[in-house]
Amino acid sequence: MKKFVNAPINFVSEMLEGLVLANPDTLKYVPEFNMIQRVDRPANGKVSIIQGSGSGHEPAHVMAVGPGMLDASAPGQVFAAPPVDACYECIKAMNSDKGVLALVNNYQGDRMNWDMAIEMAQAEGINVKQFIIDDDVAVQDSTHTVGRRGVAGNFFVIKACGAAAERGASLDELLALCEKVNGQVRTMGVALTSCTPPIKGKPIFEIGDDEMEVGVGIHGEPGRRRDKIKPADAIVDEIFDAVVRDLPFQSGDRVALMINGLGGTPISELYILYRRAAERCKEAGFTIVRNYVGEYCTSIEMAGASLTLLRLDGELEDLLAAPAEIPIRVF
Amino acid sequence: MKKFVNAPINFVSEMLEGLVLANPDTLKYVPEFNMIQRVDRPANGKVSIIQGSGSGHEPAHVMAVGPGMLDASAPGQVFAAPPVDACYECIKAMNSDKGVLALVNNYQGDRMNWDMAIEMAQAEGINVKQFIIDDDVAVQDSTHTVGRRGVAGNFFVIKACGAAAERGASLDELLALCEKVNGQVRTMGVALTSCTPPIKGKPIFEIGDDEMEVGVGIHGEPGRRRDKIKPADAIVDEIFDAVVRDLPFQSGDRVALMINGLGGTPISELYILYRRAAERCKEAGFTIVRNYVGEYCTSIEMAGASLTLLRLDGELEDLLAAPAEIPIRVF
Amino acid sequence: MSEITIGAVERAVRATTTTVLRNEQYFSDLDGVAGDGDFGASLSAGFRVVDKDFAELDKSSIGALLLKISMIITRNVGGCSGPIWGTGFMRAAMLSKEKTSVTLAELEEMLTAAIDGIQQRGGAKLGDKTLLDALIPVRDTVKEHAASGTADTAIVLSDATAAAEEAIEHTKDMVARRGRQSFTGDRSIGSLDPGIVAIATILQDLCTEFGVSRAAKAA
Amino acid sequence: MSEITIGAVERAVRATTTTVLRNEQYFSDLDGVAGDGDFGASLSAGFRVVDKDFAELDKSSIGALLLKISMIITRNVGGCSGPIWGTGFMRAAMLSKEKTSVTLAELEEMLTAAIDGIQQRGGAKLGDKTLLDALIPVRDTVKEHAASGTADTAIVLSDATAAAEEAIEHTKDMVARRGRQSFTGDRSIGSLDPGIVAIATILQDLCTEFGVSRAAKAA
Ligand SMILES: Nc1ncnc2c1ncn2[C@@H]1O[C@H](COP(=O)(O)OP(=O)(O)O)[C@@H](O)[C@H]1O
Ligand SMILES: Nc1ncnc2c1ncn2[C@@H]1O[C@H](COP(=O)(O)OP(=O)(O)O)[C@@H](O)[C@H]1O
Ligand SMILES: [Mg+2]
Ligand SMILES: [Mg+2]
Ligand SMILES: [Mg+2]
Ligand SMILES: [Mg+2]
Repeated sequence: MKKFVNAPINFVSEMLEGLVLANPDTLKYVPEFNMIQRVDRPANGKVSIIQGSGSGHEPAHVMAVGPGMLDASAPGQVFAAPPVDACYECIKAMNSDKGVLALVNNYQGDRMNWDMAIEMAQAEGINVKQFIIDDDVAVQDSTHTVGRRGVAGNFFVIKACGAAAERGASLDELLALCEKVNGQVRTMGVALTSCTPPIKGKPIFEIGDDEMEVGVGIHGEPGRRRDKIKPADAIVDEIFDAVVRDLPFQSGDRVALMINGLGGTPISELYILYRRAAERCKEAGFTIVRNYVGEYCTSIEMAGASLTLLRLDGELEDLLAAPAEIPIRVF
Repeated sequence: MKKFVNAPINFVSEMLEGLVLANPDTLKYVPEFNMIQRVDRPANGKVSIIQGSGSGHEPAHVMAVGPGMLDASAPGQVFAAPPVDACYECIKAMNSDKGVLALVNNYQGDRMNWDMAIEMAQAEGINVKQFIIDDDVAVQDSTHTVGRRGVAGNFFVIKACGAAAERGASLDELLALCEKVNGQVRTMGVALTSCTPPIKGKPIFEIGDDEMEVGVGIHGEPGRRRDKIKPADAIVDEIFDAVVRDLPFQSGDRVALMINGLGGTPISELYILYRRAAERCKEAGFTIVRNYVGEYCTSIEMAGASLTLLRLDGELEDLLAAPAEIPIRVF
Repeated sequence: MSEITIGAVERAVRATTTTVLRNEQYFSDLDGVAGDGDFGASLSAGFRVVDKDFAELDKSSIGALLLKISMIITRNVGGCSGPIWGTGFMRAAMLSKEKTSVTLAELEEMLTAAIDGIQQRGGAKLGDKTLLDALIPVRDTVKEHAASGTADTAIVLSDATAAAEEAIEHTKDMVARRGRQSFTGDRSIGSLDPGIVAIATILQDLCTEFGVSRAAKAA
Repeated sequence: MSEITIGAVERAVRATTTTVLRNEQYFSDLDGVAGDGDFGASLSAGFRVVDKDFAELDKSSIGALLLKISMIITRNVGGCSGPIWGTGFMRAAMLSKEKTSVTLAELEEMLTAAIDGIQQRGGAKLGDKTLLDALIPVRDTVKEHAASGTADTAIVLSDATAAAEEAIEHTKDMVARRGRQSFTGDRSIGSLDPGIVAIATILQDLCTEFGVSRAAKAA
């Protein structure tokens, strides 16, 4: 296992310790519940926005705690939803007079744990609601699964809600906003390599030297099909088409375009993908109002990338442009 | 080769096309010389700061073009210094009344190309000077090489000069500042995997499943030794000690601490490394004034990391805190 | 004796704890075939605490003990297993609150309550290739023996174990429809469901713990 | 004939271009052993332009042609090879500015100027395991023949080629001290220097181009 790790069981807690050591003035770590929170939250007069999913997707979701983004996050072990109690304690800790919004990614484990935690918190009179994010178009036949997965589109839901919450939106207004963003955002990813959760110690799946997995999930779930690796432009073309067709996006749309690295792909390659995606947007008659190239939602060290399109309107453009901060310092 | 790439020969130019497509308002691409420049530079009254090294180290150096950072960059092919003419044209394009400063990393190829380009430009009366960055402590016996390599410490030279140049420092003042930063910054890296330049199509070196290369160079140059992979804390201890001893750093020092990912290592692991490095700083009596955890100077998709310490004083703390922007958007 | 005493429940909990911890790697490996390889680690995160805290747990009634187990699991186990196992123990606890022993019929009700809770929680049905495909036949076996008035709980345990074992083979070629496995779709065909294997393994070890001969079945 | 004409230089440049382009992968592979595997690609980036633009290049004198080659290389070749080869061609060009033919003695001066330029540029000495370890013996061979008044340039070319070939084996077990290879320190021992191999390969192909028999040497 080619990882910087001490005891694999401590992977998540040590990462979180590192995160707060790097952000001592702004973040607090509550080890009992693996919770990271802003030191200045909860604040009355503002809905608290929280999220807790499996770890291994960093910077999602625990490194998205900051002004204009999440107020707290309760990450689980790598690829495992956080336990009910962690979710519940996170809700309780972030309780504010305007309520708490839990942004939940659509996975069986996340949903069950958050369902239980929210029931428990509501039974105590806490005003908490949840919203389920499911932007992955790769899952076509969802009659036999819990439906589409929540992947990189998650970022836009957090960003829009984070900005609106700072401006004083109510819990119900935020739920409507979630509905709108999630309804207009679509993602599909491609993996070139597998990934290795530290405790498992072995790759999640096997893949040939010349193969790619088209439509991969962020936990290494199989996608639509296995294929030979194609040139970058051909890969973009396929996932771009799948994403566009799904909504469908239409000529004249104003969009945000994200090329998200899955962890092991260098940023140079992401710009090669962006180049083609931007060309395709132009041909399709979309105006790229904002673009995002980098890592937003990863699968540990998987080599791969996903493409996300979000249809914009005045409200969303305004919210995406609002200032926000995350605990990863560039400067 | 597990890469998103079209024709490997176009890897760099397509990356640069993607970069300007993502930054149409702020960056300009000059394909004849593979140059990326700020649209609003050169500006009289400000020394222009430029850098051109091999590609494959992104975001260094071409994605460091922006306010408070570089004014232009002339990247070469992956791991190959840019041709003389590219360096020369970059100098010429960025000529300003206060002069041009070329920040050169200490590699034979970079030095020779920049030497020739600077001679050519000076012969035409352009006021251009160069500074050689060499912060890699892994290279111990440099009598038979061109000396130490320039690696992630490069970021601090750019950041400090970028800030000082915006404030109107003269070319000579900037050279003195370079001297100071380079004199007080030390780096050492560790590789867990090799890396594959797109044109080569094969890994630069072979490494066993359970091995690491301690002191690796950013082009996959061998380091001090090959060893079995150790726990994260033990790895930090070794490179921390090597870095500290080299200057040497001393109890009471105020420092900037950087954990730099080499391209294939997820940010979760970088925070695990940061955790231990911060502990070690505390034990050693260093005050961490600023910290940096992420990718600053990579080796394409190499799994690995480097640790950089910079000794600070009032002037440097002030310069590092100055605002700056790079073309990689988070929000 | 067709009553199950609090003492027997204590022994069963301890044996289950041992089974889970001893099979941590095996269960994770099974999950790694079509899932994400964390089932053993997740379950063990809970039962490791059960093991450590066992002496201090409230053993005043069967329900009190099971409630504690449920709480430890909800606190420490993430993924699908936390809510599934936590809900199961919780529902069984509700029906045995003040009891220091339960009849076979009461045991069947506890199992049914657990199954219903798990179904409400995760929406899985019989045939979705989850641990319900082991739990439901086990419950049905207990129900039959309760109805026919079987006096020897050893026979019940032995038959229940056989029912769980059959579920392993029976579901092997099904498509998983819940949890991480469900995303692998047809690729889950041919793999064993780790939850089902865990139920069967626990029951097998309970047979050993209680000295229940399984020779007849094995023949 | 102990004069080298502009026509011969043109043929030599074309043959060199062919050699470089044909061996692109091989030269890169050699560089991959102890260096960074881009030598073939780098050199080809220059000679591909020489190839494309050859018809239009100024061939009014040997110096004019070599200057153009130098400029194409400095424009298109990065890494160490751009300055090294660019400087070499440039210095040789300076000594043959207006000439349409050069004597052996003049050729030796051109080679010496190129070698000096390369040494100034990159600081390498004989024995540092760079292409200088081929170029210097080649120049020495030319010098000897110029001094002894050898009339047949075929013999000179044949001997020069042999000198370059010897350099390959001679330097094999040395430690590289310049360029990327130098960072591998002792690990460069046993590997061939790609720059030396390139010089030898070019000379071998020039022998073929000019119909120079090398049978005597090979025996
Ligand atoms: N909805 C569900 N209902 C019942 N059991 C389930 C459900 N989803 C998953 N399981 C069981 O849980 C097991 C996987 O547990 P675990 O690996 O902890 O969860 P995850 O899928 O979150 O990684 C499966 O083998 C299956 O038996
Ligand atoms: N300082 C130097 N002087 C002369 N030749 C050199 C020098 N450094 C490198 N070389 C030659 O250049 C070759 C490598 O070229 P190339 O791969 O293009 O450069 P880089 O080392 O920048 O990747 C070496 O094999 C060697 O023969
Ligand atoms: Mg899981
Ligand atoms: Mg090179
Ligand atoms: Mg699992
Ligand atoms: Mg090379």
